[in-house]
Amino acid sequence: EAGQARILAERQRIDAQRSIVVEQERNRIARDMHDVVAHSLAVVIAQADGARYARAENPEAVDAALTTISTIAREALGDVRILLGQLRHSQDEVPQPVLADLDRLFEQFRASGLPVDFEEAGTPQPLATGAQLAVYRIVQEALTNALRHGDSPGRATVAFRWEADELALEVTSALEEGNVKPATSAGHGLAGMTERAVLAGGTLTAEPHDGSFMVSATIPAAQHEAQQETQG
Amino acid sequence: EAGQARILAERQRIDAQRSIVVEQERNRIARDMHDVVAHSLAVVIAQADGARYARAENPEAVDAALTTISTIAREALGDVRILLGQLRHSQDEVPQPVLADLDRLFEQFRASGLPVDFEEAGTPQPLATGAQLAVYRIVQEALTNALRHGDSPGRATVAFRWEADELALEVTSALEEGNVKPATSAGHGLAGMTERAVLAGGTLTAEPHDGSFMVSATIPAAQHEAQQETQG
Amino acid sequence: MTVRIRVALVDDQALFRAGIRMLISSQADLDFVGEAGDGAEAVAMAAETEPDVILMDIRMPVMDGIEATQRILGAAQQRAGALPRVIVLTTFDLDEAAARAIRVGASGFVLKDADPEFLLAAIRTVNAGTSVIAASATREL
Ligand SMILES: Nc1ncnc2c1ncn2[C@@H]1O[C@H](COP(=O)(O)OP(=O)(O)OP(=O)(O)O)[C@@H](O)[C@H]1O
Ligand SMILES: Nc1ncnc2c1ncn2[C@@H]1O[C@H](COP(=O)(O)OP(=O)(O)OP(=O)(O)O)[C@@H](O)[C@H]1O
Ligand SMILES: [K+]
Ligand SMILES: [Mg+2]
Ligand SMILES: [Mg+2]
Ligand SMILES: [Mg+2]
Repeated sequence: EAGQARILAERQRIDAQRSIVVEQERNRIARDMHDVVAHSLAVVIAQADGARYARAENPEAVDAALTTISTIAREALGDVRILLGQLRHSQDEVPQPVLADLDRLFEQFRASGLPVDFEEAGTPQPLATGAQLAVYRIVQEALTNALRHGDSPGRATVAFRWEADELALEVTSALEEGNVKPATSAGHGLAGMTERAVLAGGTLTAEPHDGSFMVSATIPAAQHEAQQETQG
Repeated sequence: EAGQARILAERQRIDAQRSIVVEQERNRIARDMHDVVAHSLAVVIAQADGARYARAENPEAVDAALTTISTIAREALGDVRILLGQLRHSQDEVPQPVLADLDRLFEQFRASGLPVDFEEAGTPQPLATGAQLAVYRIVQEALTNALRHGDSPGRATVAFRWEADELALEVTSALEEGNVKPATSAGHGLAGMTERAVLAGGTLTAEPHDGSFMVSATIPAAQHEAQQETQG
Repeated sequence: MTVRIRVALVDDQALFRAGIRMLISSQADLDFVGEAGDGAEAVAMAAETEPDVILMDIRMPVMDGIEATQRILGAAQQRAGALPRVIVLTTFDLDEAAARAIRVGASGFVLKDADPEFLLAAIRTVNAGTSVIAASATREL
């Protein structure tokens, strides 16, 4: 009976996790699609209407608008194709990122103009695959936010501190000058990071701190989980 | 032990089922998104490029093209809004195009520079709403492909042949001169058309044929489906 | 029409701004007086050009349109100058974001793909009076 209850609880936990991941993934695609398609269509509409109204006074504007329209529409068609590819290829088939993929992630951000420093202290512990995915996504979103909302050109530090039974991670980035207290409620990113940390059995906070923005999370190590299971 | 094994098996079955449902749902949204957006953007591009070249000779055509562009882009944005709403919330039912909407579709293509002939033979049978949607989307994508990849200025023929228990439809368009054997693997369009036909219980082929590109599909009539259900 | 309405536009897409600028400039009774690419730029632009009506995007980098609206109206109040009317432009976020915009003092909101005549009418309407333009009006048109 106790065994069954444990299996059921475990199953519910996995189900909850999966449906949140699916939901987040759909929201992400919806956001990307929105950004690509809605923005492009809004530009197309504004340019077409604008050129039509301006035509009498400024016939030359028409040519430029028509060129802009077909360029934007072509780019959007290309972007949509990429997004649809992502929608179609099931996430399950795609290997999920693990800790070893972080280096490549840092390189991507550096190439996008955000210098990233990585610091590591303590003795690395094994992390479950789900926990590794959580770490990867949290770091990814924190750096994305640093790039989008932080000082530019800024600098971000990713610090791992390995404890006996968990990984404590911090992502720190410079705030924009003058913007000492950014609002932190607008988007989906912070909520998603927090959910990931909690689902992995850990914690997360994200807030401005001494002129920096700091995301701090703890993620339990595999050993810790195994111990819990033995106890249960 | 046997009980545990049963629970595990049941859990795996539910997991498998869920991932199939999620997968199908994403494919559906991907197909709809592709058909709405790719079609609209293709028309926008054709109109913008066409108007730019025609401008010197026929300045009045520009006004019509600009109006068409903003109308098409507005409709697409409206459709995208609905689709993204479905991605975000579970699907609310929205009116989907039916056979009666084909005339308007043909008009749009004619206005974008693709003359479309429509031929119909036999006695029309009732088609289920899902089947009508499949027919509409298949014709839409086939004509979009004809506009984008076919001869220009080309000509396309949409032919419906009503049989006792199904609709046989063909969309034929001229190949670009010299391009007798176009590659047919690049995009999402043919895959989506085929899926739609198969999901409606029918078949679809798409290939070059005697200097033309031909999409042929069969879609079962409602009566036929009803009979099958009675038998089953 | 002797007094022309001074209109400014805030949106992070330059090509969108260019389209709307053409539309506004084509109208005899409207003057296009300024534009900005994010909320922070908008605050500076509004202080400098003091437009009658500001068309304001919501989602922008650096500072979003809600906060910019709040700051612009606050600054105008402090100067004891005329309060600009703010019309929020949205693509999708009719419900939540638009409601927040109204709460901080925007005069209304209009979908980015609204008919141009509707947008022009909205500018004239908010400039003339106190009426707030609702989303339902946008939908009905
Ligand atoms: N590194 C950072 N520096 C400054 N401000 C930040 C940083 N990270 C987050 N913020 C603030 O917190 C807000 C919420 O972040 P969140 O990631 O939830 O949303 P977002 O990035 O705006 O949108 P998205 O849903 O695309 O992630 C941001 O809009 C920003 O104001
Ligand atoms: N009517 C046609 N005339 C000539 N070639 C065609 C025609 N229809 C399809 N093709 C060829 O088949 C290919 C695949 O078509 P498909 O619709 O799958 O993709 P696509 O149109 O390239 O991209 P999209 O994903 O936007 O539809 C095309 O790239 C083209 O080479
Ligand atoms: K003017
Ligand atoms: Mg974010
Ligand atoms: Mg295609
Ligand atoms: Mg924006």
